[in-house]
Amino acid sequence: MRVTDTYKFGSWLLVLFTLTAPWVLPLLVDSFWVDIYSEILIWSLLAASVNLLLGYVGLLSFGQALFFGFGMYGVAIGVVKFDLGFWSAFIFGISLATGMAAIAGSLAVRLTWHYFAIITVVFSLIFYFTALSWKPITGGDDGLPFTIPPIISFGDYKLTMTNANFQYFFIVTIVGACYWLMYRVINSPLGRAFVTVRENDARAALIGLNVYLIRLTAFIFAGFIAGVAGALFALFGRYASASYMFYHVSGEAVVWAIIGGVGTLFGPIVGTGLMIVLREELSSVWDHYLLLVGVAVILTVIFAPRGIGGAFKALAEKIARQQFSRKESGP
Amino acid sequence: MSNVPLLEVTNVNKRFGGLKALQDVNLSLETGKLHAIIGPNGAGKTTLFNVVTGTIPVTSGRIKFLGTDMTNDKIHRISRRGLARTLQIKSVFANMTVRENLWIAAQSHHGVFSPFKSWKKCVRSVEMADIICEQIGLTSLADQTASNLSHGDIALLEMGLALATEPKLLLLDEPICGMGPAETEQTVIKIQEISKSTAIIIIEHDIEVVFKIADEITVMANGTVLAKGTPESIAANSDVRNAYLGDDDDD
Amino acid sequence: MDLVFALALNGIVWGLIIALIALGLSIIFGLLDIINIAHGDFFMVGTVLAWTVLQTTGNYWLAFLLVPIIGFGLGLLINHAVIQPIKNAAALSIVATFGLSIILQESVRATYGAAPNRLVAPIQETLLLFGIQYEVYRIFAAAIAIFAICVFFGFLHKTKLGTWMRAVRFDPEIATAMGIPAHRIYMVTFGIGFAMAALGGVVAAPITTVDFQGGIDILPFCFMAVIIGGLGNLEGTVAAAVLLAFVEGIITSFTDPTIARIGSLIFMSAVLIVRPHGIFVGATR
Amino acid sequence: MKSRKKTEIQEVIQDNSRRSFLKKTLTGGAIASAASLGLMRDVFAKESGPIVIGHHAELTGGFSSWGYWHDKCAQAAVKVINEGGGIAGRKVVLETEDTESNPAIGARKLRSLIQRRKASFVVGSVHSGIMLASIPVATELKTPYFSAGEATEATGSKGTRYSFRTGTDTYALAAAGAPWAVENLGKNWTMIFPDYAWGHSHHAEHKKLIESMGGTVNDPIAVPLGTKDLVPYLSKIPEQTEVLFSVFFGALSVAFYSQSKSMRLDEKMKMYSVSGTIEAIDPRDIDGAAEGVFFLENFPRPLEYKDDEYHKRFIEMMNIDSVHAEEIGSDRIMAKSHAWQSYENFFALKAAIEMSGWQRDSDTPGVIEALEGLEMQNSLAHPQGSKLLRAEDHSGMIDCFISKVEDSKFVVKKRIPRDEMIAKLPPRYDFRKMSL
Repeated sequence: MRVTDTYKFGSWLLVLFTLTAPWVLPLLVDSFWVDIYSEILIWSLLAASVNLLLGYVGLLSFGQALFFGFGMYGVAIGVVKFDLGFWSAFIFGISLATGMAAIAGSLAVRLTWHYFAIITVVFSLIFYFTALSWKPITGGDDGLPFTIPPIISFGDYKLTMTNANFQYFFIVTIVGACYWLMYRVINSPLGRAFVTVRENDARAALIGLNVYLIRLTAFIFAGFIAGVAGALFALFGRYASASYMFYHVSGEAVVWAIIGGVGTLFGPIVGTGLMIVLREELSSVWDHYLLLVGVAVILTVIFAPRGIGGAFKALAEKIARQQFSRKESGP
Repeated sequence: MSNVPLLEVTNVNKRFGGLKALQDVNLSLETGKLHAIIGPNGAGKTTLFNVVTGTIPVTSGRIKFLGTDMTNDKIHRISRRGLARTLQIKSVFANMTVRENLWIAAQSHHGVFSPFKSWKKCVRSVEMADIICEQIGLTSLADQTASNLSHGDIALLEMGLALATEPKLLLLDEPICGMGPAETEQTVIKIQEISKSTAIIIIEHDIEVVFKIADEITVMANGTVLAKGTPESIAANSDVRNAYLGDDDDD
Repeated sequence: MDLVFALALNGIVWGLIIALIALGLSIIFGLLDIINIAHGDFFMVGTVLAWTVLQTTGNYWLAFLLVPIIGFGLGLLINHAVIQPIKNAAALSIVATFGLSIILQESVRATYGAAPNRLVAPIQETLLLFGIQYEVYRIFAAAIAIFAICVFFGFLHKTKLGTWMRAVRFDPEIATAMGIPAHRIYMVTFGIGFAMAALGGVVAAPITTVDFQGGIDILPFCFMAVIIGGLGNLEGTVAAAVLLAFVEGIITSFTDPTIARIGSLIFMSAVLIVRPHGIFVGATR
Repeated sequence: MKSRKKTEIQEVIQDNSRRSFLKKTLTGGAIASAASLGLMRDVFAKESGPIVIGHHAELTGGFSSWGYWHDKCAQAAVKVINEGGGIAGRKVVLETEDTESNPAIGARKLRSLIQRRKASFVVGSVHSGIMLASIPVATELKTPYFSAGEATEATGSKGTRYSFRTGTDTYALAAAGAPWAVENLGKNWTMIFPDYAWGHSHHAEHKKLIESMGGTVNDPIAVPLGTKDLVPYLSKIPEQTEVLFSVFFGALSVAFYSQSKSMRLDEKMKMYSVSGTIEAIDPRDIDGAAEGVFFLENFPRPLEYKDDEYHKRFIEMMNIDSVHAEEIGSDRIMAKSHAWQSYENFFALKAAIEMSGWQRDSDTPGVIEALEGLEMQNSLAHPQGSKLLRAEDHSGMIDCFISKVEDSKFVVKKRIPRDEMIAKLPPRYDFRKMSL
């Protein structure tokens, strides 16, 4: 099996699982896991937005929760204050997040590395404080619950996210579209330009790449993905709150991305899934399970800095190399 | 057209705090030649490259490339005008294959970064990458990751990166520094080949090589241009001999 | 008008305490190139240790001596277990210290508990200052902070170890080539960083209370000081901490404090973008 | 069933449910008849396994010092219920999930309780954000959700037919305390609170009331989040202030009391607050910082101010002393003004389930109808006192107490009976209009 085949196999397995989850999961474990899986898919988009920046252009953002929060508030405020319909609220949320990413990005990507990480935290803190104290609009720390408008309504017939299976496939479709989009972008000339900037920004400029513009594009794209995650999560939870904008949420997304493996497309799903399931299971066993989460994070950074995805990639490459050499030495 | 100098540096000064790295540098280079810049360490050769390619801004003065003023232009703009360079400390995109390295350099000059098309379908750049690969003699290593290459091959790849941008002028900063004799010879031949189609300015410490390949030599010392001329006239120039070459002669 | 003086003075006092904590953050960044998300929790551990010392010995003064020593030890331990192994991937330091922060908070919650406690200041008197009753302890706290900061700078400039630290900060490779044991310097630096945050905890505990989440809110403020002072610029950090608290103290008396807080965050972003090396240029770098 | 030895506890509870049943049938109406029919059905129905009730608590994170007690209360309630023969003869299984004091995780854990742990009813969070994030989820999963957070929205603009609260919200707290405080403490008020929702809604509700009573309310002082040093804010308090009303939480609350104390503010003005600011905190531990402060409470800490058998038994169950509400063998202070809800709500559910004859989840609408307007008598099931779960807005109407900290002990100065509360608190919403 070649590396790419191993990849393809893994990806197909993931896709197959995702498409059958609403029927398979209740059979195997419990229907609750369908919702958990939806949630994992949504959060994985936030981790994926971290991954886009860290894994592909080499910028560590500790403020992606800002765009998640904007996507979320866009939907909630759209529904509660402007009486928007489902799609308009959804699009409003995503546009708000993307717009914010464009503004924040145009300033933030002038900086790199530590400075970049810090300024993204600062940006998210600014809006976190704003959201907390701006109670009439955001509901402050109590948040903003809302009733979800129907997606399509023909007279009496209404299709809403209150239908569990429909909700699941809606989330899968949107998340799937995002991953497809990321896949396309990563394998496009633009995606190559991202990697080039990550590898060596000084050299990239010398061969004629506009490093600033490439970083900005990546930042806006990542903001868009985080915004979709936020908008979806608002629809999923029927709720928006400033607490989702705190830098701890960004930090968790970074942890998920790193544990899953940065620079791999599906790493974020693996990392997010693992950490959420781990928490879910541990929390009912031990009161102080957060200690284990902390230890797991540190151990990953020390022993597997490329994460599970990276380890998998290395393993696949090793197997491929062994088979290759065996083929060569064969008769 | 032929009257317009390739590169025209007028009264360029560069100061780092109190340190004067370049002082009133004036330089006019014609097309179609292999120029070399020599001079002792700290003469300002690399700084000159840096200001010309936009890596650092000048303190004062003007730089024209093919008649267009590009003083303090953005690095990538200068590169797109057709000015490519290699760095003294070799630098390529380590975690990409040789082919990908060359591809991105070619693509950056074809300008389009479609976010949806597969990069492998950008035929023009793919072909360009293959051509350059052939030209620098790395075809057999095309699918190797750059970080796995030998020092000499990395230097060649870096030159390839510069060439893939189809430059009108190529600046080489000590291209054979740190190479063994065999690699040096091979690289020098490559440089001579390239110089047939592209104008080159080379910074080099190896005087022997310089005198062998250069059409024209500029000597720098203490941030200024000391002399400029054919290898013969430079060899005969007494100022240069005193300031720089003199030591060599004493050996 | 009196109020403005009082708030300005209080700003300086509070700024000095923050400066002490932020200085620890700054040296860890300057030398080890590590963004220490857990620094607030180092402070929090300091407050908890102070409380513990007071509970077991009944002597608050002992805490001023013991806690920094324990903090130094903890710093060495953490450096050995967490920081050294990721030295080659300093990029991931933010993530590792994030994990460290979770561990510290949860260990304190598991041992000390979740309810906040008050530490009574060893000095109870107040004095009338510009129209408000001002705690004498705060002035004492500021004095301790000044003393600790002076001791630190004295150490940095007058001792061999301090000189080595400066050398390593300036250029680790040359320093190593000159025979300075860089590895040991890193260890000591991290220990000192923790000790300073812990001492900050002892000093501030009677003002801020003791709580396992007490570090969360102090962290952004320390970062502000470190950034506005210039990342890794120690003198700048101290100056920025005092200046920030001073200005915020005054602004608070005129305008909505949350807007003031947001304003200082925006100011900090501007500093990062325009002057990434801080507003005090050329001090030490 | 008959052969089982009846304990004293059992008698109390059965006595109580019988009494409320009687009251229901006597008050008449569709609900009552449905309930009695349900009861008949229950008599003839067979047991079908245990009833799962979920508890959605803050076991970790910022609210964990409260969450500990909510957990303990829920366990005690289930123990008592099961020892008394369960609910409608069925055993109760308690499933607990930790919200981590975080709305994102809280909402997920609520799904976990309902979908994974199969909880038919959930007794929920004291964290307002989690509560508000949970209500839409509970409503959609058609599961009654009792919350204990103080945000008015839960039984107001964001409430639904599925959300209930037996305790007080900011609206009720203002109505209970402000009139007495304006009369007895002073007419010139300044409010200081952290710049977030809890503080703002207390400010809004109190301001209305105080001004309507002819009091003056100075500009509020909103302290930005994450503030450690309160001196700049404390020094802004106007000189003429007679009553300083504060709403801080946890560590910041302790910081507030100590810093205002050290600035001698308590010598110039009366300090007034709500129980949430001193919940789970011992005035002795903060060395007199809370001395002289008036608190509006839901449940007095010392036994002596509600000295009855039920309160005494409750204190025994909680294993706390009868003066400071401190856990015996640890230094934990019971979050008494809020945690009782996690105990009593189980009994409210028991009564409603038994009244409606609930068998399976499809019968839940009957439980909701039974809960609406449920009368609960002072008993071991309801040690906090008699209360009414008002039909319109699903809010508990309870006795409140104003206590003053004297000698590090809570001394009740005034009891506001629930009937007075009902009179002062006209319902602002009617959830019964929503379909089930």
